Amino acid sequence: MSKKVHVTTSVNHEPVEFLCEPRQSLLEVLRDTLRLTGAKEGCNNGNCGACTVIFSGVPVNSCLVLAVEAEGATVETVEGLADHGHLHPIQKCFLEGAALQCGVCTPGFLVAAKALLDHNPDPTEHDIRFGLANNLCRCTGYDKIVKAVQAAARELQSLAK
Amino acid sequence: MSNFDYAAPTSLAEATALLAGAHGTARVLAGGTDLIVQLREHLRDADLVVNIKKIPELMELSYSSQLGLRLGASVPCYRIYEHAQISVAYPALADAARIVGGWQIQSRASVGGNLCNSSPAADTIPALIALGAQCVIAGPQGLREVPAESFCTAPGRNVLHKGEILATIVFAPPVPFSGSAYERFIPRNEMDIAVAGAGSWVKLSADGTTIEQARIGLAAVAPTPLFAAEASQWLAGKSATDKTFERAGEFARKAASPISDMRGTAEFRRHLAGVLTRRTLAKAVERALG
Amino acid sequence: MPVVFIPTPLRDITAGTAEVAVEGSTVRAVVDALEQRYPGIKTRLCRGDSLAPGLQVSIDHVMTTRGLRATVRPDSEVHFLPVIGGGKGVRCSGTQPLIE
Amino acid sequence: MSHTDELYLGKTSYQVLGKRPVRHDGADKVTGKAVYAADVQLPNMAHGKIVRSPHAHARIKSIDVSEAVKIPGVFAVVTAADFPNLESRSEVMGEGGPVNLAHMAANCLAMGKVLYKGHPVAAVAAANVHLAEEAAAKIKVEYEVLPSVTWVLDAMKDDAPLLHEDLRTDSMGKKGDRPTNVALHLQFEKGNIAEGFQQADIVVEREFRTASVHQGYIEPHATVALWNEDNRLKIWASTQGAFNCRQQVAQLLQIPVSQCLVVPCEIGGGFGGKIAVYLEPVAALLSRKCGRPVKLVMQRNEVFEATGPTPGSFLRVKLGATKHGKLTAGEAWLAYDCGAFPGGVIAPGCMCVFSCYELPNARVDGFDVLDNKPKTQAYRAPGATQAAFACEQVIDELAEALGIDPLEFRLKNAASEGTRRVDGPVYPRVGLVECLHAAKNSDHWKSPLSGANRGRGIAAGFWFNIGLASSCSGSVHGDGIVTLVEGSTDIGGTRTSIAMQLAETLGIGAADVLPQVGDTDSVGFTFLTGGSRTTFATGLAAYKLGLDLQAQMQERAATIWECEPAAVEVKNGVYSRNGQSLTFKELAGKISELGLDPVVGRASVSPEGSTNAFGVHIADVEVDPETGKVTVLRYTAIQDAGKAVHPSYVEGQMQGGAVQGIGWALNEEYFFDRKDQMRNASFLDYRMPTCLDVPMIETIIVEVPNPSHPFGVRGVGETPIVAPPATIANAIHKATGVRMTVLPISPPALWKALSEKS
Repeated sequence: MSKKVHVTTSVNHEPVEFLCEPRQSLLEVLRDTLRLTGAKEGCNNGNCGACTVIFSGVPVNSCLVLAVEAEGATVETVEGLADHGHLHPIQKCFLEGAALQCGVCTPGFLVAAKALLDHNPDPTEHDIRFGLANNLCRCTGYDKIVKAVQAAARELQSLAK
Repeated sequence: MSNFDYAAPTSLAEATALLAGAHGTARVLAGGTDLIVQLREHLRDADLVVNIKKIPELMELSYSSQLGLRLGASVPCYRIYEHAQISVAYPALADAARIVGGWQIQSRASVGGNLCNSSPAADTIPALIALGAQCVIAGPQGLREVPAESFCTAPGRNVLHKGEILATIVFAPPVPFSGSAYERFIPRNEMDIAVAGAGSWVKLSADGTTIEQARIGLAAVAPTPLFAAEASQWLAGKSATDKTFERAGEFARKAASPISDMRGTAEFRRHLAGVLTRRTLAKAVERALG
Repeated sequence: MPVVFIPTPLRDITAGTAEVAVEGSTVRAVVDALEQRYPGIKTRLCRGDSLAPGLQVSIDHVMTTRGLRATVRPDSEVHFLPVIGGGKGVRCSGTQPLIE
Repeated sequence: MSHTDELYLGKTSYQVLGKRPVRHDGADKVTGKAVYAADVQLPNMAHGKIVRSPHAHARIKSIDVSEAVKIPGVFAVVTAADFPNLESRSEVMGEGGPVNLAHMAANCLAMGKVLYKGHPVAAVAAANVHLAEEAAAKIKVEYEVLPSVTWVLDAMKDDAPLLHEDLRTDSMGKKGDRPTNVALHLQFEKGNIAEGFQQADIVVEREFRTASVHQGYIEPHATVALWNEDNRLKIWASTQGAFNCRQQVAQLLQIPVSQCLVVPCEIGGGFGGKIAVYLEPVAALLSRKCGRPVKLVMQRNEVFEATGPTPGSFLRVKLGATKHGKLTAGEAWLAYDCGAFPGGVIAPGCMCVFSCYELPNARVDGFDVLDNKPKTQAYRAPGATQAAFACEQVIDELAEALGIDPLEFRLKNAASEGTRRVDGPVYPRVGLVECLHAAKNSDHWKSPLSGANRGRGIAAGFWFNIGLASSCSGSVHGDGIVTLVEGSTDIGGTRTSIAMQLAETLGIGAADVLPQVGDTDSVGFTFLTGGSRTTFATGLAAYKLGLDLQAQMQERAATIWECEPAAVEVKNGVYSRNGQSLTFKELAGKISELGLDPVVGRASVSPEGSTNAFGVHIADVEVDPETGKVTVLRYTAIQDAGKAVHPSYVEGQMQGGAVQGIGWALNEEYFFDRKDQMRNASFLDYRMPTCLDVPMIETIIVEVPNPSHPFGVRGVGETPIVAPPATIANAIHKATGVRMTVLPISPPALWKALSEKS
């Protein structure tokens, strides 16, 4: 067994160090080592998006990132979305719009939606559906998720003004 | 997943030395969106995984209308389609990069990785073939070049020898009156492997009526991504009309030797090769006409 | 008298008769009365002292969870139906085993 | 004419019901704090891995674990031999119908034979999941591979490979004379079909096939089990029913139910697929062996290959009608596979196939058929979707042949109060006619659809919905807040829909009730979340809890005002007696201030019967004739909810069910190769809809009060999946003239049909 590797990284804007085996995914270390269980394992091969985190500025499936690759990178998870007890507008809009049912895909959608709106503050419905197509939801039929992201976009824009 | 050693070299020389000197199986990690799944599912094994994203030239993305495009093997797909000039100069490449998995995949997956994974269904390879891209391979003996259509040798296999790394993919500068397009067919609208794919590049006469040159690449209709040579040659000198595109589609259909699997029947794939060739030719011409 | 609708597979016993009026103020009594008239039918409907597994009773168009204990009125209509999705016919409490 | 008490109060306005408060568990679920089973981590916890069969059908000759147990850090290995000996006994579990205990155990760990690819054979517990995987790979299993079968009609053939050599067909207690894979033959008859078809001016008969599909919940099965030294077994589970999970585990391990405590974690979707236990008993056995808590989490391919699915089916449906569009007779022949063990969902299939229509003469034959797939499980209105796919297309064809608008044709024949179903029972007040009228008046139905290769389809759907046992308790706190403990796993917002009914009863706000889902030690028996029962049945319990709390509040007020409780008037949460009055909050404050007996209430119910929910769906599609690809342009779901407690979550059920149904219609299927191995056991190749594949799903909630609930509530969750495949198929027919009778209507299939037509 190859020995563990020491990794220095940043998670939700705080410096973090951990030891991991090279074979461990970022998702595994986030959940089992750092106990950030917001990112969920839905498929473990990049097809459901439930483990989405923002990795050095871009959304990735954390199940398809080796934890050792986090060396020197920045990681943002759903746990970092709310700001000192205040829900992020996307989280607020998901709640008010009943955009979740079982809730297991929700963290991935929230993080992907944040990346989407950071990148494109005024998306069309198609932009949203295209941008969130790597995130599967089996409960909602997506309708209320898309509407919540539209509402969040409006709110974020009015806040920006 | 079986355990392995990990290295993240910062130079090509260091990387090729690591790969050449590795005991057991060494694997290159670019975006990891194929490799990590394959290791996890024991479809491939590794004693050493070499992350090549810390090597500057492999992350290079440089374009100029004189020199063309140099695409480092590890550059993630999203950087390609977000690059305004590249999307205009090599639209087929941008078309393909935009549909490799979803956004989370495109944040990691690279065109170089797509080539080296050497899947017959790879979305970017037909675009590379159509655009006449050259693959620059670095190894212990230095650099060598291979045209994109010759890179893959069988499903999951390619021309790379032990110790070699695909370093850069080079594209000639775009010529006037040229255009390109890539399209695939999938049952959903995202997150699928191509049932079939086609990439087309055309150069038109100055008056835009005649196809002077064309190149067509096909995906998922043969053991490797395919350069449809006959169709491409036949197109030279033909008028840029729907009839011509239809005919070229028939050549593409003939070139296809697909299999049946859970993603589609051989019959359906052969049919799609024709449809997609016709559609991408039409789009390429449209783009050539600006 | 309550009317029992004979399940189609049991009409071999009732010589094709589909509806039978029999005395009884509980499903148990109704089944016993049926058995009197059509010997052998009880073994098709019951296992030991309870409904056969996979069977449930509908009285006046309402599935009952009370099995043979369910009460039947003189004007009632009784159906024996297979247990279906939704867990109908589950005969259980939190503390006793499910099997009767 | 019905035994059900008429509970409906006939209220016309509500303070809380019909509003859209933020769900009580919302903050946890949007911040990543909600704890799902795979999130549970206990001190000294071991991680398990299941060894699974690579073959679809094989005899296990030997299992050698010696190499595995040698590995340092490997704590325990279990096989079927670790289960107590379970003689063949039957019981009914959740939505799956009757289940044989020995079969259930053999589904958790194979005994003697493996019956499908992915069938568990052994399990190992180790220091971490990677080590467990390495150890699992070292367990040597010797197989004698047997011929296998995965298509229901092939499995019914005389020369088909037999899964259970001793099995005989059961026809209501009468056993067949020879071994077979046909576990069950059901038959229902009403009127005289021969006469009925004679009265018909037109008869249409068609055959239909559907592939197995999976429930597709995003959270894989996961559990943590801790078998403590005091012999108490504690299980953290992802289950639709903590008590049903406890029953199954206790039965399989032959321990008293109360020796086992099940903690229902947040659950990442179920749809019927998280009722039967797979991992829990195995984790328990491992924990007992190694004296540590053991966590088992499935990978996605394990979920596909060894849980669910819903039956693959063959159906023949024949319907006759007069030239005036009145149905005269119907005949149906249904064969559903049940996978590796008997007890599928053929019964509801038979009972639903004609359930939307007034049909004077009908006969239905149904067969429950074993084949080499995982044991089928319930999936949202189990059995009804396949049945509707067949019946609703034949209805459409009749309407077209008679030149009658398909919606009008359905209206002419719609089931209503007094309609006798083919299985015998008669409907009470139901809402199909109202749903059809709502469809007729919808913007969607009234808007013209133009354009080539486009078509509009419509179909109806039905599901029974159930009641059964639910319990809850509540305490009134000094600040007027009421805490509610209820026993229903919350899969889609039911904490809130139940809390709202308590709030409505007490005349307080939804936010003044704090609901939580109790574990099996802290709340009374509550049947699982399934059968669209939770908001109806546990909501009914919450209503009765409200009456109990209110009576106690009244009594305390009487103490304060030194009068008889009867003299205290209660209206909209205000307690008053000649002139003096206290709000619920004020009274609660006084009770704690004065140190009166705390107000603690409880309720339990076990409503019988069905709440009968009907729905009607409309779809506009466009077909690419060159590729056979179908695009859903517009979609509307209409459903009778009785009373929509929280309209957003009612809409959510309708929208989610519709999109699951669209996936079932167009792309989802178990794809088996020649060796009966599933080739698409991943979210990549098992193609569930992404948000890019569907439009907004418009909803119209119809409210025809359910007589057996004080607020008129009906179950909602299951009906929405019934109509979509038929709706899409009918739309495709309108768009192309082609009748697609096989699910899924995938691009290659539709392209082939179109090219054969032209």
